[in-house]
Amino acid sequence: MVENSPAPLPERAIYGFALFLGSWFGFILYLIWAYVPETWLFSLGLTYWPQKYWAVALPAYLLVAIGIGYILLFGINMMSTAPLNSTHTITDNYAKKQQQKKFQEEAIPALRDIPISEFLRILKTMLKEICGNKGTKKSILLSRLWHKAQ
Amino acid sequence: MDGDCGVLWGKVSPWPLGTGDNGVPWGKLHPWLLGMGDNGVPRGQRGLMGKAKSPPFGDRGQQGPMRRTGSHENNGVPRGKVSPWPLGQGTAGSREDKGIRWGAASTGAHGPPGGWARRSLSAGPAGPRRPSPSPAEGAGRAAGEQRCWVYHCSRVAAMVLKVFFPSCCSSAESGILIGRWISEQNSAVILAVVHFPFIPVQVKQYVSEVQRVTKVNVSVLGSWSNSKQEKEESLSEFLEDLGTIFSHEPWIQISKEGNSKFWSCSTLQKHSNNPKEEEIILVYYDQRKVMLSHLHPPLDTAASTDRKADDASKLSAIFDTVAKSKVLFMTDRYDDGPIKLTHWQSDGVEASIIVELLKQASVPACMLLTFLLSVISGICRSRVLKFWPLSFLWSKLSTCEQLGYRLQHLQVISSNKKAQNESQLMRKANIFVSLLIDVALGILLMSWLYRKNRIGHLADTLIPVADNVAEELQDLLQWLMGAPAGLKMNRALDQVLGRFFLYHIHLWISYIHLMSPFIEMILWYVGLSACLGLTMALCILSDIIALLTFHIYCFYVYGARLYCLKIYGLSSLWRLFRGKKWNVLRQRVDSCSYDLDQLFIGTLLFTILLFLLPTTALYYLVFTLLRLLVVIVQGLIHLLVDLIDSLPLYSIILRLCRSYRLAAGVKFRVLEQQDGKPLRLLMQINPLSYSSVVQTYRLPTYSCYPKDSWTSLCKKLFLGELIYPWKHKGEKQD
Amino acid sequence: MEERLYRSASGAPIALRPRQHSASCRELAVRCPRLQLRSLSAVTSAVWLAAYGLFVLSENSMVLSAAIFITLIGLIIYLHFVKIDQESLLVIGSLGIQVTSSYASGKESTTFIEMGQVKDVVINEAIHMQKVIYYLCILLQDPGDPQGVSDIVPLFQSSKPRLDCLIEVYKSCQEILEQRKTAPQPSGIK
Amino acid sequence: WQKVLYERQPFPDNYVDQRFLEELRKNVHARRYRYRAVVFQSGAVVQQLCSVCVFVLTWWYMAAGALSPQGLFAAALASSLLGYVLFDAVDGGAGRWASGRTRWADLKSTLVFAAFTYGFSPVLKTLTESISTDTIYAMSALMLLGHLIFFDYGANAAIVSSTLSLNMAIFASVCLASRLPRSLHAFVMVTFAMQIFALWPMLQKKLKAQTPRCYVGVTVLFALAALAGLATVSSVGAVLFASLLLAISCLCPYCLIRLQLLKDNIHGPWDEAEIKEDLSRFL
Repeated sequence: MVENSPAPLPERAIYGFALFLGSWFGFILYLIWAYVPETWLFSLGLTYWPQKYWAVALPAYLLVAIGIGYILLFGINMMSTAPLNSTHTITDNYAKKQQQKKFQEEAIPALRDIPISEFLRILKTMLKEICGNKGTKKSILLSRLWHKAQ
Repeated sequence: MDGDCGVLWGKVSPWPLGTGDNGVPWGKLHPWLLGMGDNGVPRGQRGLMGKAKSPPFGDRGQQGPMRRTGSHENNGVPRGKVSPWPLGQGTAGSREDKGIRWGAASTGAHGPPGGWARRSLSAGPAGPRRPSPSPAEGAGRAAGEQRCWVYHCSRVAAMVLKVFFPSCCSSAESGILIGRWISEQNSAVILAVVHFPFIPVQVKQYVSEVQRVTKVNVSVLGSWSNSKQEKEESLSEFLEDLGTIFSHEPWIQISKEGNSKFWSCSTLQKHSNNPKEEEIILVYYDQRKVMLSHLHPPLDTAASTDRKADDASKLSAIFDTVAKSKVLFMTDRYDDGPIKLTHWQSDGVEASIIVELLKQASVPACMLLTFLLSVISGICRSRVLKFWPLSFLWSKLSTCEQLGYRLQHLQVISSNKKAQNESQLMRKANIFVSLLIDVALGILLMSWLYRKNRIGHLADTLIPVADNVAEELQDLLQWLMGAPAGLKMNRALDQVLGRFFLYHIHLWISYIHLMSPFIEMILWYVGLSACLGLTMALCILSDIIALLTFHIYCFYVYGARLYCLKIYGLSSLWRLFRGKKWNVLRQRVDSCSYDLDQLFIGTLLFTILLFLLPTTALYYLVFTLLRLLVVIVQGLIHLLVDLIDSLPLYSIILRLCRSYRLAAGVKFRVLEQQDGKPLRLLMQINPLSYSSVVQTYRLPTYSCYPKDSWTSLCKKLFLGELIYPWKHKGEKQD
Repeated sequence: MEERLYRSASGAPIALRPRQHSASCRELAVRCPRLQLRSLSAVTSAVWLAAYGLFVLSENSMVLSAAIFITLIGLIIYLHFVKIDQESLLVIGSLGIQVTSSYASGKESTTFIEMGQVKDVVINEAIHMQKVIYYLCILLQDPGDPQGVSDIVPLFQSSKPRLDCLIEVYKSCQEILEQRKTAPQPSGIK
Repeated sequence: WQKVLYERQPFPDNYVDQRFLEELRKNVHARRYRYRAVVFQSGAVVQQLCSVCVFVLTWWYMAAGALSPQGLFAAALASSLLGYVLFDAVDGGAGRWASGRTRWADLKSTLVFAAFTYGFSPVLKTLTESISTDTIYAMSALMLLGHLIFFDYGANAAIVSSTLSLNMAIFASVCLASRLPRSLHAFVMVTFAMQIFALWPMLQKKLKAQTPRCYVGVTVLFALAALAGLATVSSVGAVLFASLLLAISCLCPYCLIRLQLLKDNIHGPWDEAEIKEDLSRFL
């Protein structure tokens, strides 16, 4: 579909241009509404304006809403993280699927999860090994880990 | 039958057995074998021998060929991982041999030859007398893939020997230890101490007697020496000799010197080629508490029968052993038996005579009650009451529900059937206590009500209250028909709705006035129901409230229906407004191109509905609030009723006074220790928390309030779906 | 044995005290900092000052008595249900693992997990309060599935030691847990 | 050096060499615009603005009582008949043949439309009487703005939805019609709204496709008419509106073409994140 691809299409560019103009127009309108005295506007015959009170109140509300949004976001994050005693902190449904793959001799082994206890055991021996030379890079550590896990 | 005779031990691993003696199938069959040893005749059914193919301990046991040479060596005892047994002992050895041989032969005859031969073959190379270097590994390989490594690392006990020692026996005189050897956990549960002097044959007889009664593999496990003074050399030698009489592997020797807290403990392995020192842990336990306690969560009896052997946890095995050998502890202290024992003593039996009498007396009472109840329930189930309007009425009146519920309870209590397990017993007791308290509270209420003509006062206040409610409603409607709270309502619709509701209230008031002369009489009779229990009175109160606020319910239903219609119309027209439509097949919103006239009419209707929505919503809101008030009052009453109905008071009192009876598990305390002496632990019972007591023993109620979550309730309120204090028919099936 | 000092995830000083009871029995206790008299008196005086302010405004002496009452009740609840002084882990090879947490009031809550249920003791990392923390946990064996984990019991929940302390505890736990894996079968069957 | 991570190489993981930017492309989708073409295309916007202006003016006159509903109805009927004939005449009936729509269907929808509007017009009259006039004005203004935003000006973008645009215009017309003195006024107002917001753009589109020159003429005439009408009500409004139209048709195309020079899109051998889920269901 056209809508989902992020490519900069010409139609999109035109609407972007319109948005650009519109936002400028809106901003100027806001400035006029907020700063030009009402009597001047009324003398021109432009009477249909909202109260000036809202010119200040709306941005203030918006700022407070952003602040509350942060708090809400934090709350939602905390609600959606698994508690410490949940098994989802060590495995999930996809991991289980991978476990079901059969191991074949003499073939490139299928990608699979290393159970956490096995991983820690390997890590423990590895750490002893690495302690000596600090220059070892993380990628090498990981690749070794990979080979050991096979 | 004097050749090779392979005996089925289990199925795990081929095993080099003993020095060439008697082949005996072990497992649950031990009691018979002992019996055979005594009489020379097998007591058990022969047929069962064949079934030893899958003994209850099958997973732990081993199997292997057995070479019988016919010699009667005292120490030539077959041992296994399962349950080493004092078989073929010195004195009785030659006589018993015959019987055991018969047993083995019959096993051979009845057992399925196929599986047998295969197992013998696989066991062959191991050969007799040769110790297997790593039995665990061998077992794993032989058992094949399905027995993976986790099994071994989690289940097979390490080199640590655990001795569970009753703390009441710590001051007992020297003797031998009787208990159960749980080989798969490498632990010994000591049940009692048999004092010197004794005659070995009598002890064996006693042990076999206990086995027969308790169905627990009680055996002599080791020796116990409690020397007040310096250590006597002769005694220790004697103790070692005992080990040869009651051959048990390993032979546990515990000795206490003086008043020292630190006991020395050692094991004797006569046939071990591996004289490695074992680590021993002494665990003290309170025999009485462990016997009486009930470990949670209780195993499901149906599920546990087949899995019990391999799945029962260690602790439950220990608890089970102690609880089953209750009979052992019931023997009177002053009973003059041939054997002197030390263990926990039950207190006297005098008080239980009264209990027995009560039990006897309760039987006819229960029978009578059962008969009456069956008659009542028969009437209730009769077909006359099942016709549509009546059954509908019954299901909506909480009084009827409560009545049925209590009837069920009474039936449970009065049934003559013995409770099958602990939890059923607990349930009965809980029901009984809750019923008792209910009735007591009800009678208290009644005695308060029928004094000083309180019923009359109540009736006198009830009618004005109902009148008052109706008047308040009228005022509310008048206010709504104006411009309530400065809201902009559609005047025409507002007037129509207001008049409609006013007419209803008018009807209601006349109905109340028609009823008023009879109210007091009705209340008087209804009050009598309190003697059936407080819950009954509360249910009737709830029903009366429901009847007296029927007009509010009606308004609510009208308002909700109208509002619901509007919301549904608006939601579908809003989709049309955006050029979308609901795809029923794929359960989602699809875009759709409408015709011009469709669009026009849809938008026109959308506009009209949108502008009429505030009026309807206001009426709906006001009446929903009123309805919610009534529902909350009713809900509180039902909550109280449910609380009385479902609270497991007996269990809670038990937890309060005898906290060890309901055990969530155990906890260990490490006792002071000395180098070179075994580790000493004190096992205490960890009582179940109150919340889990309530959760486990909560009595199920008919719970007539809906189990909606708050969000779904809010959603229902917003969409204008009807909320009821009772369950819908459709929901009941879920 | 001597105590070793570490820091918790929030930076508070904690002390780890390992005790070897026997070859297969080891206790590891983590002690949290005790309740500071300073902070206690600060909170109390803050509440009482606020109550006094309200009293001056409303001239109702109920406010003062309510404040005292609330402080006392709050303190009792805090000491009895919230503030954990020490968390200890008792690993007994071949028997099980016992987790004890003792509250400031002296109340102890204990859970014992049998060795048969224990699959492993591991260091896990998880998101907790908007940050990633390491914590030690016991994996419980799923009875149906030998590879599976049925539940996780987090350890040292209130003190939340940092990784260096956790590694220390992890190593000593593994020493005992490995005994049960490498050990041959009981000699009774040899 | 190879651009792979699975082999061991003597470079850090984040290393890249000189060839990295070889495949970079710039402004692949950029289009060269010509001023005249852009001005021609902006005619659609001008037309729609003028339609809204004419509609509001008509309502104004009706509310003031300067325009009788019968007169407006007659004029609207005549113009729509003319338009109907023109609609078929412009392409010689090819479009009708392609769509397969019969005249009977046209008549039927006209009848349905007229009957419903006539039947509901008394309801419309009382519908909003308790709601303040300012609220109604604000609502109509918002709806008309929405109509302008979502209108299909011929560009294929996600925001375009002609259904929504039309519905918003109808909603605005119903709101405004309910402020008129009598139900006949309301009926005529809604009818007129249908003509100017639903039928007139269809005719325009056909004109634009078939006879571009004629379309330009019609646009200019329509804009002038709208301006003239506005001038009779408010001269300041007319000046502002005229400047708006000029800005849209002359200044904005120039601006657009100038801004094309600043375009700086880069495309390369990387995958851009793509939202697979259909976001339109949230709209």
